[in-house]
Amino acid sequence: MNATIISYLSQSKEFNLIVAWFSELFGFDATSFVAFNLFGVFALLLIGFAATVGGLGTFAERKISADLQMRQGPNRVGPYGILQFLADGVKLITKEDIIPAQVDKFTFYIAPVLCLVGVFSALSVFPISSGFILTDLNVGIFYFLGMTSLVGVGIFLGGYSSNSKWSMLGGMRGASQIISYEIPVTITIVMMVLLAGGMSMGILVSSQGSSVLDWNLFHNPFTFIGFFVYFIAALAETNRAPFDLPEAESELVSGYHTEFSGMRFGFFALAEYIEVLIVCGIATAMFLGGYKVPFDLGTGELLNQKLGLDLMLAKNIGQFLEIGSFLTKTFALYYVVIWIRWTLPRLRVDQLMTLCWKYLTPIALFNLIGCAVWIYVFNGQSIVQLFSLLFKSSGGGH
Amino acid sequence: MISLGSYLAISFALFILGIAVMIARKNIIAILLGIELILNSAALNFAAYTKFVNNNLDGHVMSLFIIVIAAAEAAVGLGIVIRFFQLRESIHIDDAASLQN
Amino acid sequence: MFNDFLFLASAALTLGGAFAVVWVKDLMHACIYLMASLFGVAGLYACIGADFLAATQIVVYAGGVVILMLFAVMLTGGASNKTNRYGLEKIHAMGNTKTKMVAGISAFVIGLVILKIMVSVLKAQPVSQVGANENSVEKIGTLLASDHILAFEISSVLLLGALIGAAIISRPRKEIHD
Amino acid sequence: MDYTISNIAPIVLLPFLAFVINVFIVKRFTKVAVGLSVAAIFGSFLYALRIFLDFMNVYNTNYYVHKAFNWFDLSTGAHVFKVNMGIYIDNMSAVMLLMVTGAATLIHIFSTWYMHDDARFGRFFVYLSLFTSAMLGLVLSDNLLSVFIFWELMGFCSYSLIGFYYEKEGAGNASMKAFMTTRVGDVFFLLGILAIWSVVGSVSFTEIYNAIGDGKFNNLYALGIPLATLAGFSIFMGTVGKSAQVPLQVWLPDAMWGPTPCSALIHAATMVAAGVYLSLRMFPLMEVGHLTTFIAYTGAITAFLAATIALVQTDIKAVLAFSTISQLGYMVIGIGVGSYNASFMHLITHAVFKACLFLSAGAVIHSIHEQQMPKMGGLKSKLPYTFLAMLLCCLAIAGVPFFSGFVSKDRILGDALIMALENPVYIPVALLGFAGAGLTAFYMFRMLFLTFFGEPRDHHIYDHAHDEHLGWNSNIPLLILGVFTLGLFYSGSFTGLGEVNLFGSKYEWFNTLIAKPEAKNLAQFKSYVSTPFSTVDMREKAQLEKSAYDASHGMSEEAAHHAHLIHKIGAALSVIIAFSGIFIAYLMYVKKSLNPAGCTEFFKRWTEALKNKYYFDDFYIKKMIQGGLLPFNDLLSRFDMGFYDKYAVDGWEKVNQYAYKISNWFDNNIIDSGMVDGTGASVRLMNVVLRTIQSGKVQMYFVVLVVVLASYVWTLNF
Repeated sequence: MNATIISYLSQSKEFNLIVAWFSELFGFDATSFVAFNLFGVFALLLIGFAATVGGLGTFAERKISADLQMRQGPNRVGPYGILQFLADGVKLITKEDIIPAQVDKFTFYIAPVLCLVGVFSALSVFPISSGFILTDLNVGIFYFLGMTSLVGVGIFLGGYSSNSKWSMLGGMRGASQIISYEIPVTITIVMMVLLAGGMSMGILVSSQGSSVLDWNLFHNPFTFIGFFVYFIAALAETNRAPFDLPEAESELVSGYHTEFSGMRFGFFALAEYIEVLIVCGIATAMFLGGYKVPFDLGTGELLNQKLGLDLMLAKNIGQFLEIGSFLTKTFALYYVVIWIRWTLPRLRVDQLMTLCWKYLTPIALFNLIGCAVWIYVFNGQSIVQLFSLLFKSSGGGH
Repeated sequence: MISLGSYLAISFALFILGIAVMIARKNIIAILLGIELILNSAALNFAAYTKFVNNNLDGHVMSLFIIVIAAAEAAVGLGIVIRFFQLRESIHIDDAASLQN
Repeated sequence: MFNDFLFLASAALTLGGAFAVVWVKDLMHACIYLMASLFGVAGLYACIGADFLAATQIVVYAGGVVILMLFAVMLTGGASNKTNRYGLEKIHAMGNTKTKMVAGISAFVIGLVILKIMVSVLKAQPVSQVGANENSVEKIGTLLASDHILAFEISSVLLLGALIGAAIISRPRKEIHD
Repeated sequence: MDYTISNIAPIVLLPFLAFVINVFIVKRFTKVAVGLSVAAIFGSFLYALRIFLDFMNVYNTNYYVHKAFNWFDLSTGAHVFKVNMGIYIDNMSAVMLLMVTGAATLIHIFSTWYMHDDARFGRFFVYLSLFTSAMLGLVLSDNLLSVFIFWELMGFCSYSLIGFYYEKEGAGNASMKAFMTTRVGDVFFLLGILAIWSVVGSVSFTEIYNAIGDGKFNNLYALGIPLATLAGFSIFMGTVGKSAQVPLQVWLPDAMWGPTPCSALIHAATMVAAGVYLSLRMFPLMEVGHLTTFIAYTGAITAFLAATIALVQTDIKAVLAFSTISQLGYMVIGIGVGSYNASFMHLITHAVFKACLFLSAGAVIHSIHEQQMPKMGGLKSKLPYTFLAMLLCCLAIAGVPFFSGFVSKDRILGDALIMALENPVYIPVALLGFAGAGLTAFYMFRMLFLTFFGEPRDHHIYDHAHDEHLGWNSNIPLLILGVFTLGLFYSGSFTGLGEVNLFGSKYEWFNTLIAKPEAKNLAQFKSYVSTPFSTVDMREKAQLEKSAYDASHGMSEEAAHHAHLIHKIGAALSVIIAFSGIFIAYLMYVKKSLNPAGCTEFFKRWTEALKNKYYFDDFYIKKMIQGGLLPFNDLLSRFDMGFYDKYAVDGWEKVNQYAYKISNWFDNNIIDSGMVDGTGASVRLMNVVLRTIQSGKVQMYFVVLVVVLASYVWTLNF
């Protein structure tokens, strides 16, 4: 029903070979069996990739902050200290897993897992390329919203369970902040869904062209504003600075994960970094043209015709090009996130709520209406197209 | 395995459990939990009938409205709970038995 | 096969969560189990191709209702005095044996009634052919905007009312002394 | 032109809308409110102009618009008692509409200058808008009942505008006096309406005309007098009250307490003219009721008395007030002697120049903050434009040729002369009329000279009077009105039918347009059918059928010639009289060769009488109120205390005491001990049952619900 990575792979003959082999091994049609396993394999692959990126995120954060503050940053472990995150991971895993006496055990166990489950399940609609997307649900963006809201529950429970005032405050702050900032995000996403005409990631991406001017970012003024609204609100949803009130280390000791140690803390941290990755990816997919590459190289027809490559090979090359373009934009945004964190001071709680309810939400609503009006008036043409039409018509029009 | 009967059975179980929660608990929030269960069972029934009996999507729309109503009910109900707690320092439902403050 | 796995998992999650909601003593845990049960319901939706419903279920419940419940629990937790204002012993907040028995009996009675209805309905109702799962988002959108437009508008008004009402009701006031 | 309700109704509705809006916004947004009023009245002026031009363009006596709907209907079998509400526009209404809206527009504009530093600037305009809409509604209305409604509305507006400066005691009293005095007339008016209704069964003009034409009023008697006479008299009493005829003229001089613009609009131009308008409308009734002589006498006496009183007034507005009364008297004379359209023409011309006079007086007062003429003088250099306007108007009112006053008044006097020659009964009317004309010329110019000529008599005031500059809302309206005091606008022909002919005779558009509905040719109104409001009646330009009243007033040629001869004589006479009056005034107050004091010495007693306005007020207060009403009050009060209180009240008290004893016993023994306690006991009994159910515990209810539902559903079989 939905386009998945399996539906992409099933075009290749290797897949059919494997299916045939398993079928004659089992004696029944093993298509769904193979599909199921392949799906699991790729899910694990994506999760591993995301985890690695998250880990590298910590490293990148430290390096970039060092740059911004004229420091060296980690530079001992491996070349340029790039293995630092592995060292951290090992440290976190091998540390003793302390469970304080007063905590509510059940909740204490479940909270970090909820966070991680939320972000990992959101990964399944992560449009890395036209082929390599675990499943292109036709409610993809909606599903993404629902899943990321799990993180809020996780943080909240983490704050509640660890039975300490700091954690409690952090958890409540986190939950309220996430609930509040979901509203501008959702409205902006609704605007983009309106523009693209569908909720699935594929439609959202394919509604924009490969060249920079065809991005939704430059579709009309409202989307241009909407991008920043989405970006700020999403930043707040991931509890990143300057919105990191839940773990405000100078007010609450370490916020909701004060009491967590070892890999449980690692889960929280990992979840945060991966969520930043996902948010940046979604922003890329919605506003910055996603995985589009020029000349539709992604489909591979061009390579197939001009260079006479095998179609599947051409497609694969196209996929890799798409992955490249997507990850480039995503990581650019990732850099911006880290840059913001190390540049801006933290907001106060009241300033946080003011920003959300008095500025972002009204602006987002205004955008939604404005974009709807734009689509109705110029029947969906972007401002660039309008200008080109204008020039054409002014240029004699032959 | 995926059949109308199984869905009806599940929603039946949900409904009964919801009723049990509503009657057994004395905590207003717990009673709200029960109400949520009951609403979900109803929505599930709608969806199931849409799928298995008549293939138009009205049942989905109905479930959608049920979800909307559930959300509204949760918001207002919890608001009332908090107000009540401000009044009485308690959310025990038997404290809500008197008509005047 | 994959669908069946999903269905089994969701059903187990739903019923287990619901049972746990009835069973556990701790309200917080009950909320978490309720969330599990609701996720299961979302899975059940997904099994019968109600993808939009599933997503909505997740967004509304996981994102909204459950967190609201947790908030309420947290804001109203703590001071739960054992005796009411007439000095009488109150029943325990999560119920005692008597209430559980009453609940069980009435649930049983309701169950019998519903079974009576359901059996006859199932007998009367020949189950028609089951179509394949297809995308429902566009159709639901069309239905909402065409056939059910009135209900749609009314529900929007209802949500607005709920928003304002909740804000008004739970606003803390000064003149509370008791 | 096609007439729909949507291009007639705005004439009334625009000012009324302005009123309704202003009532709410006047406190906060005074400027906006004022602008709204002015814009509204100007808009209705445009609509009225449209209608007027259409009527002039069609130029036909039988041209009319009548839209009506049935308001309520009390008919029983043969007896028709119904009331139609509607709009009725004929030539007279069209001209009247133009006059009212035009004058009102200019007066509104003037008031923005005159009242702008007043504390209740905005409220004044609220009243003005209401008043204007009421007046326009009166002009448009097609039946006596709605006329009466608007009439009373105007009465209220006049009341509240006279009492505009209610902090002054005199203003309050004056407003009450005006209201009460006009009440007398209004009661009669209502009686007249009822009389007509009882006969005709309807109150709309055309049906009344038809009824009179059919002779329904013949040999109907009430209290031994013909019903037509009774009805006509009552209606005319309404006129007497509204347009200040003897003996009800006492309120108009006191009405001068109001702000000058409202005096100009209400007590000179429109409202007081409404009385005359009513009489003109009901002219056939007067005729059938043989009231013309009475009317003529009333008018003549009023005209003369007011003119004489005006001789000795020193307050500039008082002079104008009395001249208003006397000019109204002339109109009434016109009705009486049957010069219908001359009277209406005088209504119009008088409205214009009297409004202008009042506005000029207002300009003078506003610039020197003084109303007493002896304190003025020599203001010609200070207020040149006001002087110009006032001069024009004085010439007009004095009846100098080429001015409107001459054209109209001369024709009234001429007709009076004709009647006098035919019938000696009318000789006093003519004499009084001519004498009044002379007096008018005299006192108007006396006022002019005292105000503007000679040496300033009070240098303090003179020096503080600031020089006047041409301002769009200060003296442009005066000059516009002053221009319209020229005669040719009224006596000339606008329609190409005939040439401008200044000595009011042949093809005058007034003369042709305004047809006298004499009792003997009311048949034309049979063709006047009313169309419902929703319809659009297309009215094409009809051929001018020569109305019976235009060239020779429905007489034979030689009679007409005779009439014209006498007209010319009357014209010459009035010119001579007017100029002599002006000349005497000149001698007295400019050359100072005649001493006014000498005259006052000569007519000592009379001057006293004049100074006290012929003791009318004293008579009313002393004789009627103190002599008549108060003793009656005493009688009533004595009856009340002596008989009613002693026997009825005290007797009733006795009865009550016995009743009280009985009911007390009943209360104690049966009600209290029996029913009340019994109820309590039964309620206590019920409690025991209900308490167990009504526990207020939700879950308890829920369980009950479950049980009931279960038992119910179980009994059903699916």
